[in-house]
Amino acid sequence: MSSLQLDIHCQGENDFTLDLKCQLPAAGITAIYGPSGSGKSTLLDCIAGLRKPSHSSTIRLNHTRWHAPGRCVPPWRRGIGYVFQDARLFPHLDTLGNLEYPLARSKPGSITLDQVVNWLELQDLLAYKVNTLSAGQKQRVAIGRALLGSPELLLLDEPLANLDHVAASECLRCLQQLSANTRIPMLYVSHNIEEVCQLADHLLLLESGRVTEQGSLLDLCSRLDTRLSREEQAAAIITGTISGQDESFGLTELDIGGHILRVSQLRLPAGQSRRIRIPARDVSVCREKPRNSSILNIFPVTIEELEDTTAPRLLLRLSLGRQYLLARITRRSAFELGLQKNDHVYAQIKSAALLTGPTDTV
Amino acid sequence: MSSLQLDIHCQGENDFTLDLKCQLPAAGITAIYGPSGSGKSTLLDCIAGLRKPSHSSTIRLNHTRWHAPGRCVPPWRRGIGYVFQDARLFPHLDTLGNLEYPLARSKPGSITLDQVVNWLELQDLLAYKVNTLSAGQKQRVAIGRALLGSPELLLLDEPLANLDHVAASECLRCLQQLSANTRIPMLYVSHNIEEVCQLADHLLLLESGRVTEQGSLLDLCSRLDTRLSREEQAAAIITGTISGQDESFGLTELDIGGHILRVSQLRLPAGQSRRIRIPARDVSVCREKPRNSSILNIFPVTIEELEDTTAPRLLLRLSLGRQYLLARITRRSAFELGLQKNDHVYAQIKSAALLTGPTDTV
Amino acid sequence: MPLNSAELDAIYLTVALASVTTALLVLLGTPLAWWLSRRQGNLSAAIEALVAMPLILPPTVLGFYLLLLFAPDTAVGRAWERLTGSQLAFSFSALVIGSVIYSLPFVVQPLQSAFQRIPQGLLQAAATLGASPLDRFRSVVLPLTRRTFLTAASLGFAHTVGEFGVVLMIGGNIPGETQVLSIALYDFVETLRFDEAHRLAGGLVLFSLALLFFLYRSSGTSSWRVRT
Amino acid sequence: MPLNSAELDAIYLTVALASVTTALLVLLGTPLAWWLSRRQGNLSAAIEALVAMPLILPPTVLGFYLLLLFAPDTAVGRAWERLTGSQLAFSFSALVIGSVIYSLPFVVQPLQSAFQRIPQGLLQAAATLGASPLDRFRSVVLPLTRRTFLTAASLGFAHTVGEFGVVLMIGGNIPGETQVLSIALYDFVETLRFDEAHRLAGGLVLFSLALLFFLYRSSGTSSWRVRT
Amino acid sequence: DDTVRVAVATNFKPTLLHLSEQFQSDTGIAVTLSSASTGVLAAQIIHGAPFDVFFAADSTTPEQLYAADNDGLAPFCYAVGRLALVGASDLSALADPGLSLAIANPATAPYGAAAIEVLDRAEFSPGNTRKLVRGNNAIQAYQFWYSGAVDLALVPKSLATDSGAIDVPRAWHASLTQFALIRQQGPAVDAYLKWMRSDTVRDQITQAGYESCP
Ligand SMILES: Nc1ncnc2c1ncn2[C@@H]1O[C@H](COP(=O)(O)OP(=O)(O)OP(=O)(O)O)[C@@H](O)[C@H]1O
Ligand SMILES: Nc1ncnc2c1ncn2[C@@H]1O[C@H](COP(=O)(O)OP(=O)(O)OP(=O)(O)O)[C@@H](O)[C@H]1O
Ligand code: MOO
Ligand SMILES: [Mg+2]
Ligand SMILES: [Mg+2]
Repeated sequence: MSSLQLDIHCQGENDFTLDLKCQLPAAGITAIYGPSGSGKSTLLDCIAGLRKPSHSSTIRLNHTRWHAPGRCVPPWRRGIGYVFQDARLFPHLDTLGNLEYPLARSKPGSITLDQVVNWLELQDLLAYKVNTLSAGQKQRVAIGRALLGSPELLLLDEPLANLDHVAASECLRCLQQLSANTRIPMLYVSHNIEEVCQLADHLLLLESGRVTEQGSLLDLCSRLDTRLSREEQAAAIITGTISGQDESFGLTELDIGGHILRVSQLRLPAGQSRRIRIPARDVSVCREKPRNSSILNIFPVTIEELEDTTAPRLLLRLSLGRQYLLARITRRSAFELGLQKNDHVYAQIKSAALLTGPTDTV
Repeated sequence: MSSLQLDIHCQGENDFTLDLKCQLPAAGITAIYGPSGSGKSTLLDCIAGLRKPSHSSTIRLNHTRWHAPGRCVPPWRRGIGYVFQDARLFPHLDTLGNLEYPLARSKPGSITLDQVVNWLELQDLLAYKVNTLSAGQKQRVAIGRALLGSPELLLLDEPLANLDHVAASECLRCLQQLSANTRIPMLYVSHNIEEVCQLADHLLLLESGRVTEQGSLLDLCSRLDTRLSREEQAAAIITGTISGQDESFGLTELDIGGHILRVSQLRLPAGQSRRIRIPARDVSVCREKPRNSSILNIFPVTIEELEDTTAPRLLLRLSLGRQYLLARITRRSAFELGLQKNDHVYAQIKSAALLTGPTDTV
Repeated sequence: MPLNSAELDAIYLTVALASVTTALLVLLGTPLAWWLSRRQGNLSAAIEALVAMPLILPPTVLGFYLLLLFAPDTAVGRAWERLTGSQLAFSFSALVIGSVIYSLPFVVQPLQSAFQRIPQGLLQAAATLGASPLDRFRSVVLPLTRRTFLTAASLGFAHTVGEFGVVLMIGGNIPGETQVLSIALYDFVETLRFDEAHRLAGGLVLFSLALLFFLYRSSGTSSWRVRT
Repeated sequence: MPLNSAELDAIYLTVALASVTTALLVLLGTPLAWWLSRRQGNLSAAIEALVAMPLILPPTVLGFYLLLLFAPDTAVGRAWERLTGSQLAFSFSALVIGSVIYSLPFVVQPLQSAFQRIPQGLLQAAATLGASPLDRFRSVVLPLTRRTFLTAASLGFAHTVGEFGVVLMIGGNIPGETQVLSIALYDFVETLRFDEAHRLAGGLVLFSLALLFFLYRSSGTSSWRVRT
Repeated sequence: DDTVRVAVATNFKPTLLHLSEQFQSDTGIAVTLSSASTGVLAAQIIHGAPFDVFFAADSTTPEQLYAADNDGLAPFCYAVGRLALVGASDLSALADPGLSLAIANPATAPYGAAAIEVLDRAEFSPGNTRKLVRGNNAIQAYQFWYSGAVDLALVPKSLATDSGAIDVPRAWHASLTQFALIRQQGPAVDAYLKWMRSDTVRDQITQAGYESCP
C-alpha cells in the first residue's frame, strides 16, 4: 500500500524538538491535530523540505526517498502542494498570476484552472491585486494555487481558518471531492475537530512535538481513552448502506446493521456505503423508547463502557450491532437512570444534527 | 448611554464600497459577523483610522469625534487596541518587547503585564523571537499587546482563528472577564457563530459592505427571520436566575420563569441572573413528556411560530413563559407529530449541550 | 613609519570631513528618502532625478560649478558671508556642502528603497498602539532598516574619504585647511613620491578594510530576519 | 550648437562604456549580492569590506594602482595579452574593468540589503510550487526588487558617466578610444574654456535629468506595495 | 599674517616644496603649497581662492589673470622648462612605431603642446602610427611610463632627473616659459619673493631641471 513514512527528528529553537516516527497512509486525507505550538506546522515544513530535520531522519513517499541519510530532495522536486497558515501570495502578481504560477512549473495535471476557479469561486477576483483581497479571499487563492501544482501530496495548514462558515463548507466539499477524484493524498492540519472529523480518514495527534495517537478516524473516534473523546466535540463515526430515499421530506435512509438511520438527503444510489459522523453531544439515552418525539432516529443499544469520572458529565460507548456510538450525558442522568455496563437502553440521535448538510457526512 | 456612532462611506478598490450608518453600544461586546469579503476588516480599519472613509463620514465614540467633516483624529490618538487578522508582531522585538511596546505609549491603564502574561499563558514565550513562534502563539501575543495599550475601544479581527479549542476557550473566557471587569467596549469580528453567540451582547451583520441586521443578541437570536437563524448554528439566548447548586453532580440550577434548568456548575450566588445560549439543534420536541431519559431539561412550551419551508428541516419558535427557545427539527417529524402553531408540547434540551463549560454561558 | 604633521593634519581633516558629511547625509537623507518613499508622481520623480544628478558630472566639473556657486561674489557666497562672517569657498564648510551634495544619492536611494519595503501593516499596528509618526519611525522603521542605514552611511563615509575631485576644486588643497587625505595621497602620486603614496594608500586601505569588516560582521550577527 | 566629431566620439564612447559597465555590474553584482545576503560570518564580512574598498581610494590613485596592475609586464597584463592578443592598459577593456571595480559597491550593497528583506516565506511558497532556485530568483526575487535594481543600475550608470579619475589613468585619454565625455568636459574646465564647458555640462545634465526622471516616474507608478 | 599661501602647478611642486622648506627654516615664515594643474588653479583664483602667489606652468594663464583684474604685480618668469625623453637611450626611438609613447595633454598642458611639436618633426614621422597616450598633465604622462604601461614618455626634464632621461633639443619646440603671479602683497610675501629671486634659489631651480629665465 502507498504510504508516507516519517522518521523525523528536528531540533528547533526555543527548546522545541519534533521527534516522531510513524507511517501514514499516502491516500485519502490524514488530519494532524494538536494544540498550538505542538509542531504541526514544523512537521509539514519538514515534509515539504522547507526545514531540515537531523541528518539521520527519513521521509519517504511510497518508494521515493525525500530525505534519508546522505540524500535530500529539494522542495521544488518533491511534487508537493502546500497551503500555508499565512497565505503567502506573491504580491507582484494578481490573483490570476498567482494561480498560474505553478502551471508552468509542474508536470501537467488533471486539475485545470477553470475547475479551480469554479470550485473556489474565484471568478471575480482574477484581476485583483492580491494585497486588496480580504483574508478569506487570500486563503481561497492560496488553496487554488497549491492545487494547480498537481501535487503528489497536498499539505494544508489550517486552510479554512479565515473562511466564513459557508465558504468553509464549500471548500471542505471541494477538498473531499478532490481527494476522491484525484487520489491526491492530503495532510490536513486543523484546530477544528469538527472539520477534522468530517474530512479525515486518518488521524495523527501531536503534543509537544511527539505523536500521542495515530490511526484511522473510525478507531480513534469511538475509543474513550483518546484525546479526541475528551474533546468537547467528541463524535463516533459509523458506516451505513444507502437503503432508500424519502423524497417528500428530503431525507435519505441508511441501513446500520438492520436499523434505519435518517439523514439529510444524499444523492447516492442505493447499496452504496457511507460514513456518518455522530457527535456524542447529540446522543441521549432513555430506558423506555420515547414516543411522539421529534427525534427520528432512536435505536436500541447496549452500554459497552461507562466513563468513570467525577466530572459533571461522562461519555458512554454504546454498541449498535457491530458499530459504536458515543453519548455524552450528565453524571446526574447516569445516576438517576442507574446506567450500568451491558444495560440495554435506547439511544436517541437528535435528527437535526445529522441534517446539517454536506459537511456532516463523509 | 455611551455609544459608538458610525456613518461611514468608504470607497475601496475592486468595486467594493462600505456603506453603513448605525449606532452601536460602546459597552460590552459587539460582534461583527458576515461572509468573507463583506467588509468586516475594512470597517475596523475605518474605525481605527487606518483607512480614510469619505470626507462626510462620521465616527464618534461617546462625545469624542474621531472622524467628522473637517476633522480626523489620527489612529495613535484614538486610544484603541486592534488585534489584526494577521498578528503583525514587530520582528525586531522579542515577545516581551512586543508586549511592552504600548506600555510607554498610552496612559497607564488597569491591565498589567503580569496579568496579561498570566491570562494568555505567555510566560514561556517572553524571551522568544517572534519569528520563531507558532501561529497560535503569535496570535496570543498580539492579543496581549493590544490589551496592554489600555484602549478605550478594543477591535478584534478574528483573534481566535489560529488557536486550538482549549486555547480559544481560554482566550474567550479572558475577553469576557475583561469586558466585565474593565468595561472596555469591544468590536469582535468572527466567522464562528458559536464564538459570536457565546461572547457578544450586540450583533452587527454585514453583507457586501452593508448592514443587514443589527441589534441585541437576544433579540436577533430568537427571531426566525434573521440571517442568524438560517445559520447552521442558530441558537436562542434565555435569561435565568441562579436558584441552587447541585454539588454532588457538579450542576447549577437556574430558574426560568418557574422552570428549573440544569447547567454545568456556575460558582455564582443564588439570585444572580445569567444568560444561557441554547442551540436550536440541541432542542427537540415531543407531544408526551419523556420519562426515564438521560435528558435532564424538559419543559412544557407553546409553539409560537413554525418556519414555513420545503427544506428538509425547519425551525420552531417555542415560548417558555416570556422567553423563547428555538428548535431545529426535520420537516418529517413536524409532519408526523402534526405540529401546529399554539400547540402545547415538551421541549427537551440535550443536557450535555449546556454543560460544555464556561464558553457556553454568557 | 611615523606620520609627519601634514599627514596628521590631513588625517584629522579627513575624519572630520567624512564624519560631519556622513552625519549630515543621514540627517538630510533620511527625511528626504522617507518622503520620497511615501510619494509617487512627477514631483518626487523630479526630486529623485535631481538627487542623482551630481553623479553624472565628473567630480572636478561638479566642483567647478559649486565653485561658481560659492564664489564670494555670488548670491550664495554673499549670503553665507553675511550669515557667518567668513568666506564660503575654500572653507571647511564648503567641503562639507560639496561632499554632501556629491554623496547624497548613495544615501538617499538605498534608504528610499528600504523604506518602501517596510510592511505597511507593522506601521499600522504601531499606530494603533499609540505611536506617533515620529515614534513609529524611531521604534519600527529604524530598527527594521538598521542594516540599510549602515550600508548607506558606510557608502557615504567611504565615498567622502575617497572623493577628491570636488574637494580639490572647492577646497583648493590648502594644507591644514582643506587638504584631506585623498588629496595628500593624490599629491604624493602627482609629485612622484611613490613610496610615500604606497605607504599612505596601504595604511588607508588596511584601516578601512578593518573598519568595514567589523562593521559588516557585527551587523550580520545581530541581524533580524523575518521568517515569513 | 553642433557637436564636433571629437565630442561625438566621446559621447559614443561614454554611452558604450557606461552601458557595458552597468551590464557587467548587474551581472556580477547580482549573484555576489545574493550570496552575501544569504550568508553571515567572517568570510562574507571580509568580502563585503573588499567590495567597498575601491571607494576609499581617490579615483586617480585607484587608477594608478590599477595601471600598475594592468601594465604589460605584470602577471595580469601578460595573461590578458596571451588571451586576447592585445594590450590591456589603455584599452576599452581596461576602462570597463576599472569602472566595474570602482562602481561595484553601489550596485552590490543596495541589492544585498534588498535581497535580505525578501520575505523568506514567499521563496518557500515558490519552492513548493515547483520553482527551482534560479526560477525563484527570476520569478519572485527579481520582480520584488525591481526598484532596487533600477536604483542600483542607475547609480552604477551615472557613476560611470561621471567617473573620470580612474578612466583617465587607465585609459590614457586617447581620442576615439578612451576619451570619454567626462574627460572632455574636464579638459574644457582645465583650459578655462568655460563656455564650451557650460554647454557640454548643461547638455549632459539635462539629458541625464530627463532620463532619470522618466526612469523614476515609470518605476513609481507600477510599483507594488505589500499592504501588510 | 606670516604665512605665505602658494598655488603651484604640479610640475614645479617637487622643486618648490624643497625650496620652501629651506625658506621656512631660514625665516620662520610658514609656506603652504597647494598644487593642482595650472587650469584648476586659475579657475580657483578667479573664484576667490586665497592664494598669495601663483606659480603657473605657462605664461599665458598668469597674464590673463593679471589682465582680468590688474592688481598686484605683473607676472614674471621664474623658470623655463625643458622637455626630456624617458624610456630610451636615443631620441630616434621616437621614430619607432612599435614603441608606445605618453605625453601630456596638448590641449591642457604646455609640455604636451611642446611634445607634439617634437613629434611633428619629419624624422619622427615613421612613428606616427604608434600608440600615443595622453596624460592629463605632464606628471601623468610620467606615471604612465613609470608604471610600465608605455615604453616612452616625453616629460618635463624636472621630473626625470634621475630616470636616465635624454634632453630634447631646446629649439625643437616653443619655449616653456613658466610665469608666476603675485596676488596679495605683504611683508611675508615680499620676503618670500625676494628669497625666490636670490641666486641660491636660481641655482637650485636650474639643478632641478629647469633653465633660468632670459
Ligand atoms: N522558525 C522557527 N524557529 C525556531 N522555533 C520555531 C520556529 N517556528 C516555530 N518554532 C517553535 O516550534 C514550536 C512548534 O511550532 P509550530 O509552528 O510547528 O506549531 P503549530 O503546531 O503549527 O502551532 P499553531 O497551531 O499555533 O500553528 C513552537 O514552540 C515554536 O515556538
Ligand atoms: N487594501 C485594499 N484595497 C482595496 N480593496 C480592498 C483592500 N482590502 C480589502 N479590499 C476589498 O474590500 C472588500 C472587503 O474586504 P475586507 O477585508 O473588509 O473583508 P472581510 O469582511 O474582512 O473578509 P474576511 O472575512 O475574508 O477577512 C473585499 O472585496 C476586498 O477585495
Ligand atoms: O604642471 Mo601642469 O600645469 O599640470 O603641466
Ligand atoms: Mg502552525
Ligand atoms: Mg477580514
